[in-house]
Amino acid sequence: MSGELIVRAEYSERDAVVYLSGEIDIYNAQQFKEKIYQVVENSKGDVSIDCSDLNYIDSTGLGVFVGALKKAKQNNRDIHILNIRDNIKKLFVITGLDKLFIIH
Amino acid sequence: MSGELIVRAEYSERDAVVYLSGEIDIYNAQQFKEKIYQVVENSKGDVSIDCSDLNYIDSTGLGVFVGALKKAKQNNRDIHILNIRDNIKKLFVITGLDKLFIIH
Amino acid sequence: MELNDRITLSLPCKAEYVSVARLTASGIAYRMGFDIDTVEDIKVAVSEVCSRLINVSKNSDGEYEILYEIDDNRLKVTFSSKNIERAGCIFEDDKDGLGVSIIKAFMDEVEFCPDNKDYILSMTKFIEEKS
Amino acid sequence: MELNDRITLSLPCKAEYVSVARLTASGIAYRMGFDIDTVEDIKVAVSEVCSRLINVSKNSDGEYEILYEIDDNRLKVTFSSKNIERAGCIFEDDKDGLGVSIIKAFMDEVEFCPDNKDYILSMTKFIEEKS
Ligand SMILES: Nc1ncnc2c1ncn2[C@@H]1O[C@H](COP(=O)(O)OP(=O)(O)O)[C@@H](O)[C@H]1O
Ligand SMILES: Nc1ncnc2c1ncn2[C@@H]1O[C@H](COP(=O)(O)OP(=O)(O)O)[C@@H](O)[C@H]1O
Repeated sequence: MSGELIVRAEYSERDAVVYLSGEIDIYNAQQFKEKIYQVVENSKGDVSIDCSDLNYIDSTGLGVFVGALKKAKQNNRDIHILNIRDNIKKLFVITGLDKLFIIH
Repeated sequence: MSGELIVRAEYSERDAVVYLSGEIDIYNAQQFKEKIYQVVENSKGDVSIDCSDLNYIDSTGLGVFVGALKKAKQNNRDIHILNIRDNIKKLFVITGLDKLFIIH
Repeated sequence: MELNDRITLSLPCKAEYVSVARLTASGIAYRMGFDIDTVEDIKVAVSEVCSRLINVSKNSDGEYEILYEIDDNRLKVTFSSKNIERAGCIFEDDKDGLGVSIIKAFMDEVEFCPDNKDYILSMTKFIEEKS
Repeated sequence: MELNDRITLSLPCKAEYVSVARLTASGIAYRMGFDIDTVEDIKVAVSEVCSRLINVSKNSDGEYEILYEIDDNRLKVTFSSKNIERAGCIFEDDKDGLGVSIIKAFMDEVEFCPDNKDYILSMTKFIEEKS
């Protein structure tokens, strides 16, 4: 099973990268929100979210992504999404969120 | 998910090797029985069962192993079990079947 | 179209058990022979309904039931609850929400606000004919 | 020891759905925080009871219920059925069988033949205190 969520952040002089691993759903979305908002706040520039090991996200988690983006935009910054899996990409497309985020 | 069972047999001049992959439970034990009995019948010598990719077996499946062993012994042959995973080894030990089979 | 098998899962209205609903949904869809992408879609749709139910239910003592009706050519999933407040139109305040978009995209038929029915929501996925 | 949460899975008495019972059992045990080996043990024990129920029930129209009672320090799993013939002592003819050995080894407490109870079998696993 791959239930639990691990959020790991790396800061550089220019920006920050967040590595997500596991699942994001209503159970841990609040915990995810606190961590990702903190990174957006502390980053010196854009924030990249590496989703290589994210195997599930629900609408609650997607809502946190949107909230984090709004927060970033207030400081003229962007959120980049890296290495997203097909099943999660599909959710971004269906909900139209693929047009808000920079998906690499 | 790793549900379905795949049974593949390779025959040589001397013996036979069966490769199991997936899960064996009450749903497919009958299908497994037919295949493994056939191999025991057709083998020129001992039969080795490679369990590298067997990730689950229930008592119904273990019963088929025992039945196959009885069939083999009638012809003075043995069944060897190869590359068994820890969780399945545990079942052989608990049920005492580890004393009947040659587990490598 | 005759309905054959019924599986019911009853869960507390708590966020920690939505993962259990997902596993059960995957197991059923997989066993029915849906391809792996469709199994994932059904799992996601079921999970969205659970999350929403938990969000609208104020009482964490609540319980809800997920009924799976399994047929040769379709899976019908029906949510109901005896003690969730506001069970009924759970997506009413959130018609354009992310959850609704996902459910609509992933299921073939969805009945969001059943009139005078004793269930909350029902959704169906058909098995594609193999050509 | 107060019982908190209850999850119920109701399944047709058919071999094809035992895998669904296994997934649900794993999901619940995992969420409760059992270590991965114990999750596997609980899954295996649940599956053994399901198989046996299916073997003794002659009618494939039968249904059975698995009730999970979730507590801070233990998981109690109770099997019952309204319409399985010979529900009661399901392992009676098979006291030395492989299934019984496995269930006894993997669960902490098992009540195989409850007297005058309306369930078939009940078994419990305790969460080990982390030291
Ligand atoms: N297609 C979209 N484009 C931009 N923002 C969106 C889109 N869909 C939803 N949002 C925003 O995402 C956030 C969370 O979405 P929401 O609709 O609340 O999802 P939920 O189904 O969880 O209620 C809200 O701030 C909402 O405005
Ligand atoms: N410890 C053991 N040693 C040798 N044979 C065994 C042992 N346990 C079971 N068997 C044999 O394995 C076969 C299937 O076991 P069985 O007890 O019928 O399992 P179950 O009924 O639980 O599926 C039977 O032929 C039985 O005699």
